[in-house]
Amino acid sequence: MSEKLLQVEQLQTEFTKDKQKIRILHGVNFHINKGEVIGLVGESGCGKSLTSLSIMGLFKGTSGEITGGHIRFNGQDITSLNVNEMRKMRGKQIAMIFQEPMTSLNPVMKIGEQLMEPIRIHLNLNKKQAKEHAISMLKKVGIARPDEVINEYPHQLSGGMRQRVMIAMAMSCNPNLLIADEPTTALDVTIQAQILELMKQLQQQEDMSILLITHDLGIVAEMCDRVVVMYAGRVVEEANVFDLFEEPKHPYTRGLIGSVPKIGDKRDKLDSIKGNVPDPSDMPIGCKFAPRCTQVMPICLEAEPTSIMLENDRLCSCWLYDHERGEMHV
Amino acid sequence: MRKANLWKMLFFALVCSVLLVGCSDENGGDSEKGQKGSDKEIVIAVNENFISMDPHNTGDTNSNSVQSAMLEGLLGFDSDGQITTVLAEDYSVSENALEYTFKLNQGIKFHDGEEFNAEAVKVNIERIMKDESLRLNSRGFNLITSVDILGDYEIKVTLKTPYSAMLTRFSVAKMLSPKLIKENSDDIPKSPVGTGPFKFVEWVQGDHLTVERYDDYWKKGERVKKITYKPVPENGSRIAMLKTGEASVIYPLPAQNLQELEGNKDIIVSKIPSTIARYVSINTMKEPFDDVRIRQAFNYAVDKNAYIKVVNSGFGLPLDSVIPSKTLYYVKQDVYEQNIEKAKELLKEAGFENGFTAEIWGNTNSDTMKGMQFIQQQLKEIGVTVEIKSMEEGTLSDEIFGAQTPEEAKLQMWYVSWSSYASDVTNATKPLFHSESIPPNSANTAYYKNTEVDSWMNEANSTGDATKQAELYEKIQSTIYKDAPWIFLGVDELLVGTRSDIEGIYVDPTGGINVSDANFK
Amino acid sequence: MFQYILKRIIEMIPLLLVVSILTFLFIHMIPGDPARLVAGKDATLEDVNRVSIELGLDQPIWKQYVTFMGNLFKGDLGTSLKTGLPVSNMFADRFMPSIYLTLLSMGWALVIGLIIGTLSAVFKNKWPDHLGMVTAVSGISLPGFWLGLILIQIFSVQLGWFPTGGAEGWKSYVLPSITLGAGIMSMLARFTRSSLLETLKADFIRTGRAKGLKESSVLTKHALRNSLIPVVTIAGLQFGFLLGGSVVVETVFSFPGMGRLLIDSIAFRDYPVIQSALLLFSIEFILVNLIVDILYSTLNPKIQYE
Amino acid sequence: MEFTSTVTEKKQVVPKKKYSPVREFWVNFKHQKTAFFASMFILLLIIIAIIGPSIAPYDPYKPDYDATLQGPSSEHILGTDEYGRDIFSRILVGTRITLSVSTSSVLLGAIVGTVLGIMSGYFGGWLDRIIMRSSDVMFAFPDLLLAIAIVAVLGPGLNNVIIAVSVFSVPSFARLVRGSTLEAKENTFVEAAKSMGAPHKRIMFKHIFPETVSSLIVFVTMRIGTAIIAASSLSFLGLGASPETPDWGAMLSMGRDYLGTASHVVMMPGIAIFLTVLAFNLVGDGLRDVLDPKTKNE
Repeated sequence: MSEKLLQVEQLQTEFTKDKQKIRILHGVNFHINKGEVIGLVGESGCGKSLTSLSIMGLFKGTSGEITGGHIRFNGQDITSLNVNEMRKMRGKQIAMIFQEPMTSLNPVMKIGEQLMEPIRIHLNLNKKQAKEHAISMLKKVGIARPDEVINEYPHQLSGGMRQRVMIAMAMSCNPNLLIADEPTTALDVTIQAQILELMKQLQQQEDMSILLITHDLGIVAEMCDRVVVMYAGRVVEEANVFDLFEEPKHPYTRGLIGSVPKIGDKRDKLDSIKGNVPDPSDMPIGCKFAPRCTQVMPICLEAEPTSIMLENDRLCSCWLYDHERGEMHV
Repeated sequence: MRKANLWKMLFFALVCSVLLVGCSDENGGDSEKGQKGSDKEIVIAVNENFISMDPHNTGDTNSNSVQSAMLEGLLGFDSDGQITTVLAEDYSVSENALEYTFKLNQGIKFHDGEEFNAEAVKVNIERIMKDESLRLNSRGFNLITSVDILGDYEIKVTLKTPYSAMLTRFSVAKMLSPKLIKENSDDIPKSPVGTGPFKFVEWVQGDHLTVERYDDYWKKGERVKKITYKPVPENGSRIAMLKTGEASVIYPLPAQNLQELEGNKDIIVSKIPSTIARYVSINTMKEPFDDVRIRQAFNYAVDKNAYIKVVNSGFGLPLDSVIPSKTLYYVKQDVYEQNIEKAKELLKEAGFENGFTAEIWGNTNSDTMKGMQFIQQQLKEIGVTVEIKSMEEGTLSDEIFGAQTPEEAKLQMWYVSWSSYASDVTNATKPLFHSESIPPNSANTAYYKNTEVDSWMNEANSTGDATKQAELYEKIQSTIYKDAPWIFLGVDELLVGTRSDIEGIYVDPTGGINVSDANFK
Repeated sequence: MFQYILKRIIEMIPLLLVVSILTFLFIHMIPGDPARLVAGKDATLEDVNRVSIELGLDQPIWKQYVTFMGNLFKGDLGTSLKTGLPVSNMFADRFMPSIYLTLLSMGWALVIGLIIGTLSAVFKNKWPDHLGMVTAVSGISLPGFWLGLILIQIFSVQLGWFPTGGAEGWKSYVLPSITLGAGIMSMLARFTRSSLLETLKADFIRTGRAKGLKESSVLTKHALRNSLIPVVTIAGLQFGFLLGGSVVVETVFSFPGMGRLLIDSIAFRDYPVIQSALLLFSIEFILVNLIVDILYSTLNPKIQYE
Repeated sequence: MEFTSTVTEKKQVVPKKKYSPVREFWVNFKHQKTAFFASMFILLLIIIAIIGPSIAPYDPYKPDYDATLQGPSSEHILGTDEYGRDIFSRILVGTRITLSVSTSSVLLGAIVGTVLGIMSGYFGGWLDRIIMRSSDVMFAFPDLLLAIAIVAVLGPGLNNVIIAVSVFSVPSFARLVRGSTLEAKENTFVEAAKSMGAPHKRIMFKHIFPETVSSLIVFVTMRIGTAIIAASSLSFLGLGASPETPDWGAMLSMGRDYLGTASHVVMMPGIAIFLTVLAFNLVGDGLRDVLDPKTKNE
C-alpha cells in the first residue's frame, strides 16, 4: 500500500443555527494516497463540499466547526493546529479551486496581483521574482500571453481562462494536495475537457494528489483512481473507479450511476432516485437512505448500517451486505 | 500605477486642505490676556448680518449701529431717541418749515485727515440728493431745492414743501469724508470714512467687522482700543458667547434665555422700552371687519398681559395708543382691557353671535408664528375660528401688495410690527393710517380711510409749530384707537446683555448700539 | 481617462447654460418683489418703482438674463440688490471657509465612518458592532441644530475648549465640522458595514483565505476595496448636500459660509446673489460627480469610461 | 466522453413543514430581537396614531397661560409648552401627522427614484445622461429653495410638505439605484435573460430590481428619519402644517428657543423623534437581514 497523504477519520462537523447545533458530517472516513486522484461524489447537500472546507479549515464567517474526529496530513493532525499554522498550510501544502471561476477571483484586482499573493506569502519571493513565477505559472496552465494577462482584470477573461488562472494560483506553491470543488461545473463542455486534461497533466507532472469533488460521474470516470460516495454526511461506499462503475454495491451508488444516460441507451426515462435528501435537522432513524431506497428492508428503518469491507478493498455501508461482514469489521 | 497615483493625489489634497485650514488664521485666540484697560478689544454680537456700510443707503438697524461707531451726522439721537446736536453746534428751522440752518462745530477732522466744514456737508447732502442708486435715504432729501454755504461753518438747506420728519432725516444722514465721495465712492459700502470715535479696520463678510479707536476724535474721553462686531443669528449661540466672555455685549438678548443668566454676576441685563409696536392690522374695508364693533370685539378678546407673557416672554408693554410711548407726541389711550363678555356682546350686536371664520397672515419667523397662535387661541374664546397662514416674507409681500385696489385685496388680518425713529412721528402714522398709503402705495394694510385723520396728518406735516403738531397728533391717536383698525398688542422691550466689566455702551429705543464711550471698567 | 475628463468638462458647458436659464426662470418665478424688499416696509409705491428701475427689474426677464450672462462672461457676477456690493466681493470671504468646512466634515466622516463600518462588519453581532451601530443610528437620528446647540453648551460654555462660532483659526472649525459630519459619518458607517458584509460572503474572499492570506489582508486588500463602490456613491451624494445644505450648521455656529448667504439672499430675493451662488453650487456639484465617477472606475475596473 | 449529463440537481433542503412565505418571514424576523422590539415600538406608534386623540389626557390645542413652560409633573407628565399646552397630549396627537408625512413622502420619492434609477442604469446612453444630469441639477438646487418654490406654487400645507420632501429624495434614490443597477447589469443572469430575449421591463424588475433591494431598504429606512427631520425644518420655516398643529418637528423647532431654560419643551419631541427614527433604522436593518436573498441562508 502506498503512503497516505491525507487521512480523514471520524470527521464530525457542525453548524450553529439559532443556538442549535446541527451536525452535517457524521463521522466521515476516507484517505488519500500520495499521487492519487480521489473523487468525492454525491448529491448536493450530502456534505462533500463541507468535507473539503473542513480539510482546509475555512470556517471563517460561518458558524461551522469541527466537533470530532481527526484530519491527518502527512501524519500530522491538522485539526489541532492554531489559526496561524493552519493559514501557513493553506495555499502551500493544500490548495483549493472552486466551482465558480467567475466570482472566485477578485473583480477589482489584476490577475497578476492575485496570483502573486500566495507566491509572496509562502515562497518568500520578492516582487520581481514573484512576478516571474506568476508568469511561468500562467504559461504552465496554458495561457497564451501571460505577460499581458497579469495586467488584466478577471472580467476581461473568459470562464475557461479564469479557471486556468485559479489552477495556476492553486498550483503556484507546489501543493501536495489539490482540492477541486466542482472545478468545471460552470464551464461549457469543450472547456471542461481542456481543464480536466490540464489538471490531469499537472497532477502527473508534479506528483500531486487531487481530491476532486463533483456530482458528475463522467468526470469521475475520466479522472479518478478511487471514488468516495457520500450521502447525508456519511461515506456510504468507497471503491476504485473500475469496480465502482462495473458493479456499484450501495443502492444509492446504483441510483447515481443509473441516472446517468449512456450513449446508445434507448430508455425513455432515467432511473433517477426518487425523493429528496433529508433535512439534516430531521433525519430518519435507521439508514438515512432508507426512505428513498428501492431495496429497503425492515432493519434499514431501525438501525444505521456500519461500514463493511468487501472484496478488492472496497467499503460499503448497507444492510444488504451484512452477511459478508466477517472479522474485518472496520 | 495610475490608480495608485490618483489615490495619493486625493490623499494629498485632503492633507493639504486640512493643513491650510490649520494654518489659515491663528490670531483670533485669547492672546490679549494681560493687557490693560482700554487697549483691549470689545466684541459685540448682534443677531443679523450687516448689509452695507454706506450710511446714505442703509435701512437695517445693525448696519446703522456699526456705522454710528465710525460716522456722525449733523444731528443725532440721545438715549431716549430724541434729536440732539452732534456735528452741528446749533440749528434752527424757519416758521414755514422750509429752511434749515446749521452752525457747525469747528476743528473736526475726518479719519483721512480731511477737514469737516460747510463744504463737506454740502458734498454729502448733494450726494444723497443726486445719486440715483441711493434708494433708501433719499426720502426728504429729494425735497431739497438748494444747499447754501453761509460761511466756513454755516450752511442752509431749503425745501420745496414742508416735511416734518426732516430733522430725523438729518440725524440719520451721517457725514462721509468728501474725499472718499469724490475719489473712491465704490469703497463707501465696504469701508466708510467719517468723523466718529472709531475708524474702520476690516470687514469679513458674514463673519465680523472691526473698528479701531480714532485717536484724534474731537470729543475727549477714554475709549477701548478695538471693537469687533459679529453677526450671530442663533439665539443660543449668542447667549453662549456672552457667558463664555467671547462677547462683551449681545443684542438682542433673547428673552427666553434670560433665566439662564439669573444669578450670574458677570452679566448685566438692561431693558429698554422700544419703538417697536406689535399689532394685527384688520382690513377695515372687508366684510365683516368693516363693522367697528367686530374690530373692537377682537380687541376686547385679547389679553395684552398674557400676550406679553406668552409671546414676548414677559418683556414688553401693552400698546396703549397707535404709537409706542417713546415716540414723539405720544398720548396714552384707554386700553381695551380683556373682557370676553363685552366682546361677545359686540359680536352679537354686529350679527355674529355664533362667531365666524377668519384668516390671519404673517411671515415665518418663529415669533410671528407664536403670536398668530396666540391670537388664534384668544379669538376662539369668543367663537371666532382663525386659520393661520404663514408665508415666506417675499411671498407675503406679493400677496399683500399685489392687490392693486382695495376690492382686490384678499388680506383679512396681518400679524406684523412697525418701528420708526422715536423722533419721527410722521413715519409712525402716515404710512399706516393715511388713505394715500393704502396698498400697493404703502403700508396701510388696515385699509383705514378717515378723511378727518387724513387732513390732520397733512396739517401736522406742513407746520414747524410743535404745539400745533402735538395737538393734532393727540386727536389722531384717540380717533384711530377708537376705530380699532388694529388689534393693539404690545410694545417690545429691548434686552441687552453686557458683561459687568464693560461701561459706556447703551442701546437706544430703535435698537441702535451706541459705543462712543465704550471702555473696560 | 484624460480624454474622458476633458469630455465631461466640455459637456458641462451646455449643461451649465441650461442650469443658468432654469435657475433664472425659477428664481424669478418665486413670488416676491426684491424692489419692495429693498425699499423697505415704509416705502411708498413711488419709492418701490424708483428702486425697481434703478435695479433694472423693470426690464423683461430675457433682457435681464442676457445682461447677467454678458457680465458673467466678462467675469462680473453683478451687484447685490440688497447690499449694493459686488457679488464676487460677498463670495470672497465665504467661499473658502465653506470649502474647508465641507472638506473637513467629509474627511473625518469618511475616515471614522469607514473604521466604524469595517469594525462592525468584522465583529458582526459582537459588541463592537452593537456599539458602532448604536453610534451610527444615533448620528442619523439627531437633528443637526440640536446636536450643534448641545455641543456648544458642553464644549464652549461648560468646558470652554472651542469658540462658539466664527471661522477664525482651526479651533472654530472643530464643532461645526463635527455637527455637519455626524450624520454623514453615520450613514457611511452603515453603508460600509452592509456593503462589507455582503462582500465578505463573496467567493473571492474564500479564495483569498484558501490562498493562506492573513485575515487582515483579506479584509483590506480584497473586501474593503470591493465594498467601497456603493460607499463612494453615498459619499458623493452627501458631498453635494454638504456644499449647499450646511445652512443649519452655519446658522448655529454663526459660520460665514455660502449656505447662509444663499438663504439670506433667497429671503431677500437678491437675484444676482442667488443666481451666482446656484451656478457656483452647480459647478461644484458637477465636479464632485465627475470625481465620484472617476473613483468609480478606479474602484471597479468593470466600469470603463471611454 | 461517455457521460454527458449529471445527477439531477434538486431542491437542496426540504423543511419539515411547508411554511407560507409570510409565516417563514415571521419566524425569521422574530429571531432579530432588536429589530423585533423596534417593530413592536413602531406598531405601538401606529396604534397611537390611530387612537391618540381619544386617549390624550388634555386638549392638545387648549392653552393655559398660567401654566406655561412647566417641567414634568404628576399633572403634566411631560410638562407644558410656551402656551401651557400639555406636551404629552400633543405628542400623542402628533404621532399620526409625523408618521404619515414622513412615510408617505419617502415612499413617493423611492418609487419615482427607483424607476428612474433603474431605467437610467439599464438603458444607459442618452436617457441615462438626461436623468443623471437632471438629478445633478436637482442636487445643485438647495432643498430649501426647492421647498419655497414648491410651496409658492402649490400653497402651504401638509400635502405639499410631502411633495417637497419626496422631491428631495428622488435624485438620491435614482443615483443609488442606478449604481446598483450598473453592477447588477454586469451579472451573468442579466446577460442571460437579455440574450434569451426577455422584455426590458421583465429584466429590469425581475432580475435587476431584486439586486437593488438590500441597499434600497437600508436607504428607505434612513430616509424616513431624514424625512422626519426635513419635514420639521419645513414646519419651522412655516412651510408645513399651521403652527398650532402638534407636529413633532414643529414642536422641536418652535421650542428650540427654550433649550437653555425649559429644555423639556425641546427634549420631549426630540426624544420622540429620536426613538422613532431609531426604531425605523433598526427595523430596516432587521428586514434587510431577513429579506435579502444574499443574507437569507446563513
